Amino acid sequence: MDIKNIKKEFPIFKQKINGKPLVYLDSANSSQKPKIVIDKISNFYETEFSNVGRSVHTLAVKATNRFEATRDKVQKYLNAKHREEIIFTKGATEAINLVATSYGKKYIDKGDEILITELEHHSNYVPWNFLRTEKGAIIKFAQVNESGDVEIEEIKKLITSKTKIIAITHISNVTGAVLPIAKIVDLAKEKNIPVLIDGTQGAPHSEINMQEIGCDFYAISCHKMYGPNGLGILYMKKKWVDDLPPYQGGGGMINEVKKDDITFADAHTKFEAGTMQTAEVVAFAESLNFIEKLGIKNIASHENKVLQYGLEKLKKNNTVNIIGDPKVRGSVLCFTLKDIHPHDIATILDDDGVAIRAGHHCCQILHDKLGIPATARASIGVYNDKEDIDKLSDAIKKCQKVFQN
Amino acid sequence: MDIKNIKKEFPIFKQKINGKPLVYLDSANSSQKPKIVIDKISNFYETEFSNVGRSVHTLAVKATNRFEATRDKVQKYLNAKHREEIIFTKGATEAINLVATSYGKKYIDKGDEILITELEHHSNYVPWNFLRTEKGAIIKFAQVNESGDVEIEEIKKLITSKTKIIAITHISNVTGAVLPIAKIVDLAKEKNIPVLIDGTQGAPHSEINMQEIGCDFYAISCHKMYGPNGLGILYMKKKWVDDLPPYQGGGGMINEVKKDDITFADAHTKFEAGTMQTAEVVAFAESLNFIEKLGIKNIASHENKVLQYGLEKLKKNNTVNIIGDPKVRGSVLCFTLKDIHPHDIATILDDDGVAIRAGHHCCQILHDKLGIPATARASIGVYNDKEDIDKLSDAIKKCQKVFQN
Amino acid sequence: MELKELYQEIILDHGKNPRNKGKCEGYTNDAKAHNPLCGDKVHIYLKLNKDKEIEDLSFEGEGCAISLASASILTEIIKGKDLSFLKKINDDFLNMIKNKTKITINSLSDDQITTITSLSGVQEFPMRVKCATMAWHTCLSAVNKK
Amino acid sequence: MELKELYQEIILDHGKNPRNKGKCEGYTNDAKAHNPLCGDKVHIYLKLNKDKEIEDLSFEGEGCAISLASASILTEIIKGKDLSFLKKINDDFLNMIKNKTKITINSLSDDQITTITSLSGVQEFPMRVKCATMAWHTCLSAVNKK
Ligand SMILES: Cc1ncc(COP(=O)(O)O)c(C=O)c1O
Ligand SMILES: Cc1ncc(COP(=O)(O)O)c(C=O)c1O
Repeated sequence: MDIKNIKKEFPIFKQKINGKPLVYLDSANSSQKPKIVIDKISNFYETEFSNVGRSVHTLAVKATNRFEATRDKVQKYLNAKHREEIIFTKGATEAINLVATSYGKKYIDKGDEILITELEHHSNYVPWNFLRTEKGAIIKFAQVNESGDVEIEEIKKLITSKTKIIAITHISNVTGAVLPIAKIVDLAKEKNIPVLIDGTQGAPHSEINMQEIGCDFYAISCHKMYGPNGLGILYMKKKWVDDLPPYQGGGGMINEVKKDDITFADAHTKFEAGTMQTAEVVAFAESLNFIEKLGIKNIASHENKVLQYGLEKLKKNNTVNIIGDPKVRGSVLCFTLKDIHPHDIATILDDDGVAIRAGHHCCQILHDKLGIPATARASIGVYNDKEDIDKLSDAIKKCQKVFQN
Repeated sequence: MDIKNIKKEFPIFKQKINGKPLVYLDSANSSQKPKIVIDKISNFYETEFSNVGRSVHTLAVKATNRFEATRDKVQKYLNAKHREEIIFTKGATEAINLVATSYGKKYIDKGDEILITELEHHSNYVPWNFLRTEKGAIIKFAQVNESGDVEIEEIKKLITSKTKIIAITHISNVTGAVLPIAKIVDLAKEKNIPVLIDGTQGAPHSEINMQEIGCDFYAISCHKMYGPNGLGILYMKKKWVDDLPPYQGGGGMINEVKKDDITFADAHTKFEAGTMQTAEVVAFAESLNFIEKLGIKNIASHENKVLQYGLEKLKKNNTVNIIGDPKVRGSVLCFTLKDIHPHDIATILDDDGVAIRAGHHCCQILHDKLGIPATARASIGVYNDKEDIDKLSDAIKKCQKVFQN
Repeated sequence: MELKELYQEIILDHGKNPRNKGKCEGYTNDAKAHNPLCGDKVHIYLKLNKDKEIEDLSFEGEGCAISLASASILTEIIKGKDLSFLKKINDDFLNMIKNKTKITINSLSDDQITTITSLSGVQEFPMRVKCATMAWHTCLSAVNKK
Repeated sequence: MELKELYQEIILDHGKNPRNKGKCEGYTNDAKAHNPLCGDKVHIYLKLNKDKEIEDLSFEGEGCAISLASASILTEIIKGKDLSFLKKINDDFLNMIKNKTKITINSLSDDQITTITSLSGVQEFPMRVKCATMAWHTCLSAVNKK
């Protein structure tokens, strides 16, 4: 497997969009899936499917082993200390809701402060908002600066003795800013404040090592990592796994159930209620295989080349306004065009097979700050190349032509 | 398509288990998937995949249309009045947690009563338990009688002016009892008490019509309905959709997000936070197609024939003790054998390719009542036939032989 | 899907130079809406007189060419008309977008019909339908509010 | 997977007629455990003397043949032995189940080794491993509790 020919591994690129080859620049929204991942799902359903962890028959044993093997694989991939630190969820959104609910129940009261940033996706703000409306907690926003970064000093300034948790994104899905998360964790540790990282945009594009980052919680969307939909991962430090109350109640997460009392299971099991996404978890092992075969560093450097080429190219077009100029930029490129609304851009680009996203990208706070209701976003995945950028650039020109009429 | 040859539609039956053909009698745990459902998942990922509801490019439009078309299909299948009444969840467990949390927040306080039954799966008890420990609500258990039924009189007796919700299973996953849910709903309506039905075991095996049942909430596990894993459905009456607060917070479920306030989306959207299980939802339309082609009534009558044959056959073996003798029995047959523990039964049956489940089936309260820690369960799906029952019966005899040594 | 059908000259013109923009004086009814998925906003102001005629109207809004053009065209067409006309044209318009039917109201000039019909290209772009219809829905809410 | 390996005569015998069942008199340490997935339960009672010897022991439990046999065999083997022996045999046993190694302790008779080894068939039945090991883990917890 070679990044140069990697489009071949993704069946979707056989599609024509409006008669043109697909230029998929919407990976920050969700990535396409390589054939091995898709095949694993069908293969699993066709030959090994059964519910996991409950029955003792052969299919159940196979399914359970594969399911738990993915947990081991994720543990290694993230360099987590314990397999119990890996919790499977519906997505990053559920992962963050889980922490907000379970940690919030036990540790957040009236007047306590939750520190987030203006860059946060709604998924890392709305769950905390529930603690504000229900418990009277306070949400503080670290400000984003001109270049689209959040400086560590800004975080430092806002920490008080009431700060009960810091919840920040690893990489902004709008400005592309890569936050200094390891440093923020160090700072928080001094004050004994746990840190949740929304790693949704970080995990697919950079090496992530829980021992180096040192955070307490790290949320991942598998569907943005070349994995199946409907699956996420919450890394939770063992001390919290042991300490926090369960989230959802149901089968599999209990220890003993009596009419007057219920005790809960240990480890990750406590947080995994009901039938899990067996096939998705099993197939996600193949997504990690795919990433490992290419090497996440190679993926990152390839994506960065494409991204830098894109920045240069678009900067040459002086009606293009690029959003943010962060110190380190992840695989995201948001822009606006003079006098053309992002929705119109997206529709016209699509006519040339170029798939981007337009809107506020679930970041209304940030868009309010930027003073624009919407932006157009091209986001890069391993399958993108400079040719894709050329097509993007041409389609943008066409866009301007349509509107000059 | 013909029920007689229906095993052919399920690729899993090409497998040999310990060299023998698979006799899958664990459908109450999770059903196997027909080829059209499996193929739809891969086909969708290969040709149409994109995140739904967010982007405006061609793939996103296709995916969104297919996703929402499934909602329409489910609405029709359940005979729900409005498409907004169909909420996609991770499973029945999440569906019930959603109701317990959202309804509980607004309507359940200290001393209020939640009425469930001794038949309930942990998924329909543990979520309510949170309201007990956190808010001081009271959980009352309607008793199961000798035959494994819960009588409507028993429910009636327990209703008080403090009863805030009735949450009951449609069909017991242990005794197989089909509860008189429509009558219970009528009774509850007189007192203005909303009713949640755990339809996990009901939906795959019987015609379900929301107008006839008249309940406020109905929870479904798609993976037990020949559908993909990781997907469930919550039917919620429109009045509650409009009235109840959201459950999880995140992208897609908001109306407007400001630093000091958040307002939420209308309809089902309010309850669907974050990226949904696109491929699974899309493929579930094929599960419904599959069911509709055969006809749910034909499925039910076929399953019932197999079930009755099984009951007769096992009753002839006088060391077999069949659990429950309900008035109407769903597709579940729990049993114990004299002096042989259910786990040993399951392991020995598996040696002959017969897959059953052993344990408490997430019903500890019921097993406490029965005075046995575990039972063996054979559960029937559309693909089972009398031959499967014969093999089950033979394998049980082998079991007894092993233990007579 | 024909891009040209969607971005017709009339639409681009209305998008760039929307008519009746702002907050009209002495409005009696108003309503606003926004599309949470994309951030588009519209706020409709109506000045109704005793005879239930739309004496004046205007809109404020942010959004794509389609949504601005749609609001602009709406205000142009219904200015001076009465509420029963508004309801009819609204039905007609939504029907056109949804079911590809033609505009049936006789009291419109050919020019006006061409103008409204320019928005029908949106049929082929399902994700953009809301852009075209939001102003129309909102106008009805404004009327019904009182 | 050979069923006969799992359900050897020794196991069936211990399963049907478990040794040392009940609550032994004057126990000094105890611990219980249960497997939430299947409902199996075990409660181990130990009577330790001053010299850290297991003067007496017993167990109560509900479960499959494997789990009862495992508890029964455990109590038979360690009765009268001291804690250092218990730890060694425990390690040996868990190692055998997990890594298919042999029992290495010399102080056991051939008969005793055959008896313990009868449980090794469980290796091939991963869902049953917990049945075989629960009593052993619980016995260690009982010791460590004091
Ligand atoms: C930064 C960020 N956080 C959180 C999310 C939510 O992830 P999901 O929708 O998979 O739950 C997203 C993606 O939509 C994101 O980009
Ligand atoms: C009666 C009953 N209720 C609830 C559930 C939980 O469903 P799920 O695990 O799909 O969330 C099950 C299945 O395990 C069940 O049988």
